[in-house]
Amino acid sequence: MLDLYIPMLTNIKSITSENKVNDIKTFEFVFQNDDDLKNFNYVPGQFAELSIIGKGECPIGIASSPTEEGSVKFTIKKMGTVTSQFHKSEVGDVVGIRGPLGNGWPVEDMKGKDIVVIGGGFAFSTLRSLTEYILHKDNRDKYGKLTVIYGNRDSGETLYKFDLEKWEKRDDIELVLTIDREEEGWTKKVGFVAPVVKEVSPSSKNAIAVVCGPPIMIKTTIAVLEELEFGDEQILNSLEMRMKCGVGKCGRCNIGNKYVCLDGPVFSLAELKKLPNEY
Amino acid sequence: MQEKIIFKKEIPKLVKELTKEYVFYAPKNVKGNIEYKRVNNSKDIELEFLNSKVPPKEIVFPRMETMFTYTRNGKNIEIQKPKKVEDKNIIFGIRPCDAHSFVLLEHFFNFGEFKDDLFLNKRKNTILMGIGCNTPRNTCFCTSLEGHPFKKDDMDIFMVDLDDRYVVSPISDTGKEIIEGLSWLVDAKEEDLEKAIELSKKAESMISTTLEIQDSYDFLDSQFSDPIWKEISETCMGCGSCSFLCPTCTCFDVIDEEDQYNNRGRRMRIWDTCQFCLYSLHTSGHNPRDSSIERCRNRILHKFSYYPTNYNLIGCVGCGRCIQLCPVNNDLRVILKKLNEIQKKEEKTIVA
Amino acid sequence: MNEVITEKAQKEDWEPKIIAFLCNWCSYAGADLAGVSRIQYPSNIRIVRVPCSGRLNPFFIIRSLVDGWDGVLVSGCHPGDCHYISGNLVARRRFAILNDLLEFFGIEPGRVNFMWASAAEGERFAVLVRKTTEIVKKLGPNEKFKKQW
Amino acid sequence: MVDIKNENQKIEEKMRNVARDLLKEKKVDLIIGYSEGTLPLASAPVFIRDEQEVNKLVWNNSCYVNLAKYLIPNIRENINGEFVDLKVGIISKGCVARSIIHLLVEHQINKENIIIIGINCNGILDRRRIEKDIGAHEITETEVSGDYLIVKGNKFEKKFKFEDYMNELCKHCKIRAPPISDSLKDNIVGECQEVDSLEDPFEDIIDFEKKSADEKWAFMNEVLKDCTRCYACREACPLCYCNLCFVDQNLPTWFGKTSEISDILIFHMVRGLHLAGRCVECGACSSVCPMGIDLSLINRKINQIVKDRFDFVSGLSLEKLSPMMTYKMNDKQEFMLEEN
Repeated sequence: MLDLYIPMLTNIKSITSENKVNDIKTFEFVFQNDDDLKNFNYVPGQFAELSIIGKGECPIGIASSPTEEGSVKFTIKKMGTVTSQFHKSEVGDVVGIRGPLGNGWPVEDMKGKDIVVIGGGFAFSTLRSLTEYILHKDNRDKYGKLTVIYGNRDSGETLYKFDLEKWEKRDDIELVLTIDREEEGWTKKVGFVAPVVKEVSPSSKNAIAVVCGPPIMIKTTIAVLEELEFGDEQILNSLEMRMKCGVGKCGRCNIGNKYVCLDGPVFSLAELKKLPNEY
Repeated sequence: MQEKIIFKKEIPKLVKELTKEYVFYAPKNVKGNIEYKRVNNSKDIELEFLNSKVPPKEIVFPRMETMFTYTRNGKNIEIQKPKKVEDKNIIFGIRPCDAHSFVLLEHFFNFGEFKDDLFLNKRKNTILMGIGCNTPRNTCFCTSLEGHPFKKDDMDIFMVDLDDRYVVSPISDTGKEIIEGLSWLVDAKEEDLEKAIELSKKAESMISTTLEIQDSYDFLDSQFSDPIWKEISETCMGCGSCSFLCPTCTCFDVIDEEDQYNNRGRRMRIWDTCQFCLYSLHTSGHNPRDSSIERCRNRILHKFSYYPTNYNLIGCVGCGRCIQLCPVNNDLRVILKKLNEIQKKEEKTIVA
Repeated sequence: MNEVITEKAQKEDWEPKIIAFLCNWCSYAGADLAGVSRIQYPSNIRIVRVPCSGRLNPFFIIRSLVDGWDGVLVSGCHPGDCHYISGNLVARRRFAILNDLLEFFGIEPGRVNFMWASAAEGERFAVLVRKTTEIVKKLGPNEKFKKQW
Repeated sequence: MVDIKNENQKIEEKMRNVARDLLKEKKVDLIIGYSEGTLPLASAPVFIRDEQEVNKLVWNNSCYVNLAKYLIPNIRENINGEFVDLKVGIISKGCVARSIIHLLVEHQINKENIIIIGINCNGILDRRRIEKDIGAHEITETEVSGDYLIVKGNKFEKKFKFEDYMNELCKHCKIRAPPISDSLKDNIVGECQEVDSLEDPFEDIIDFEKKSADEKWAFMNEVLKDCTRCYACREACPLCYCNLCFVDQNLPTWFGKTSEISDILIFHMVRGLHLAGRCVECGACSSVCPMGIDLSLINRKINQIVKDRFDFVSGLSLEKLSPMMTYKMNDKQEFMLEEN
């Protein structure tokens, strides 16, 4: 594979601003080459190396679901060199993609189980992918009950408002939205994610909890889930790490002997407990 | 195949013949440092040397390497893949430890689903024509790591220095082919071979450092938060000398360079090291390996614990470069001895 | 690529490209005055307006050379006239060291030029730009930092 | 003839006594010094917390690391759950003390926490040059005899004159013990010296500057082209304490990180630029370079510029500001373009 480090070229099809502060945008890419699109077979939870050619590369989780054909979506927060450049780019600009990389959510193993999706803030992108995937008409009956708990600082920070509205209308998903502080016009839950999870108290029987969010949220939520008798194997987590190559060669994303880009980014709590605490 | 003899005075002839087909790399004295450089004239070759300062990994994994170039035309971008390198290389005079490092590198870059062809192509086209170490250094400890100053398995052609001549033994098939091509070589006599064996034994006895590393990696893993790491890393300054010049270190950084005046650019990889704080710094400001304690630990564990677990190989060849080059004399042998002591203590308590 | 440029240099009509960092309060106004008063000066300079010559990080100058500019011109208020009181005085020390160091590394003297020009000195500005252009033209293209592409 | 072996022994003994007393009297929690290296011509910095261990301290002519590097960030330790700044005694030759003084000028370290244990340095050997001169042999033993260094190895023995094989910067050094001043009196124990003014003719630099621009460029290319960009020079320099070095900055990316010669030259040029008025000529950067690149020329040049233009020598007094922190109305400006 001489193309290991060569990005596939895409064009930006649309840019959606996701929050009030305007530092999170969702980009939709279409491949310039049809073969590339055919080869880009991914599962929710995988990531890709996006590059603004000439500026650099960064790993971003895929926000679209494989069931949404024709394009891929990424939600990018303005943080460093490359992501800032993304926020400067316009529709039609050329962007390189390498991927899909990483293991992704174990959608096959999750079949027949109840799914509890717990997300906080900006980390919801791959969870959106997962939810969308499960909700697709081909897949919905393969999974049990779907609960989505999504917390944010305030209503302005809530991502994917369009999708959330769509999901809310369906009866095969329990959608719980929460914000940290009370706000005028907000009719849904108020409070941090962990207490809300406790309130909703999803059953741990034949269920899998998927948790993504800021470290403190993960820590508190996992404590709650353990209270609800979720086993270590039943809690899934997606990690972030600094990456360059995305294919396990550049060396920097290792936690112990595991590379986040190859063996991750999705780890079960049981796996994480075996790894040294260096993430 | 029969061992051959090549006299030192015949080296120019050898170089002349091999440079016809191959790019000939040989140890060269560059301002007092021995480095493996491209050589066309046999006069440039430095045959009297202990080991090179820059490991020969530089030939197959250069300090900087273009991953692709591109040209920009308005908003459009066209990517040009790097040309497949067809040059055939010979590394003359490579030492057994460095030859073994090639095995490790190849294993690493070839591991798993993703194969790094930038490296593998170069490796495939590289022939190792090594020389046994008659006089290993004090800092050498290859015998503790399944190596030997006369280990020939990792090379294509192996030579033993007998003062005025070399005993040449072809090892791999390509090596045999090359030796067959050099029809003017004379067969080695029995006494030469005997002398070579004698030298090998002598060299082995000269290696003074013996470390017990073989089975300690499981143990190392469990010592993740031992205070020993603080002790080891206290004086480390966080420069990259040890890993930049390590024959088995493979980490790289990826950078983009744009020549905006000519509408072109390139993406390249350059050597990087886990000893830099920037290496694992997240954009958010969080750094999983924030201090020299974690960084030193990562280096040691990567070589002696993660490598064995992942690939069944120890990620060190015992060349001793990091020992010689560390500015604060943070001696790897001492570190390993300290770790060994802890292990022994632990075993004792378990037995007791 | 190199050949093309050397050829270009040999041609009589090669014109250097010079980047000029002008301070907002004096030199930029001086350049403006030169323009308004229709004083001719070579069109080789491309002006970058900076708030003060003290804003000039030496990186700007070195980076300009790396990027292939044939000459660099830095201009600020006369000592004592700085809008921010001491910006140009601090900058002067920096420039002094940079100037000496560049020379020490073998960058031809005259590649990087420093000058003072006030808002009222349109004539002086034009003269010094002319002078800079001449110096740089004599030096030829800046190729020392050229990379091997 | 100077008997260097004897000198070293005296220095060592004094140093140990002072260090022992300091630890015994609990004036310091930690002594940073040099210990015997595991290789010939090497020394290892060591942190000593117990007076029993004081005999680990050694002094020889390979103590090239500038220990002031370890003072930043402040050495802290978790004592009963609380992080406390440690009181540090630091074995200081002239240049280490000078870097400490300069770090104090730049408010990087806390004067109360530092005790300078002065020693009278007698020069550091340029180990990389000795290694290069010996070539394809391994040094197994070194011995000092008179003002010669005798290097022994497998079947060879070579004598090096001390003066000739000293670090380039040590050859010009005149401040061998910590410079004393009133404001620093309480912080120095052991050797120290009065430094009033410093005359340095900078003959080597003047010599070099006779070359033409292209010759200089070619020379610099030749000197620096082996650089692997491991940044050991930066990490060993006590005054390179930036959290994010300019080469690592990426918003914007200033300079390339490749090992192309122009990028290498720029790195060393800007490193020099950043040391203007700060470099104390300790030579640590050259000594730690794995490739044996001699950076002393650049450092000397910087110091010459600063001395000529601003009449300043760094690291001598706490009161005088470094030239890049201040300005004068009548600074020389002969390099400025003028109309005539």
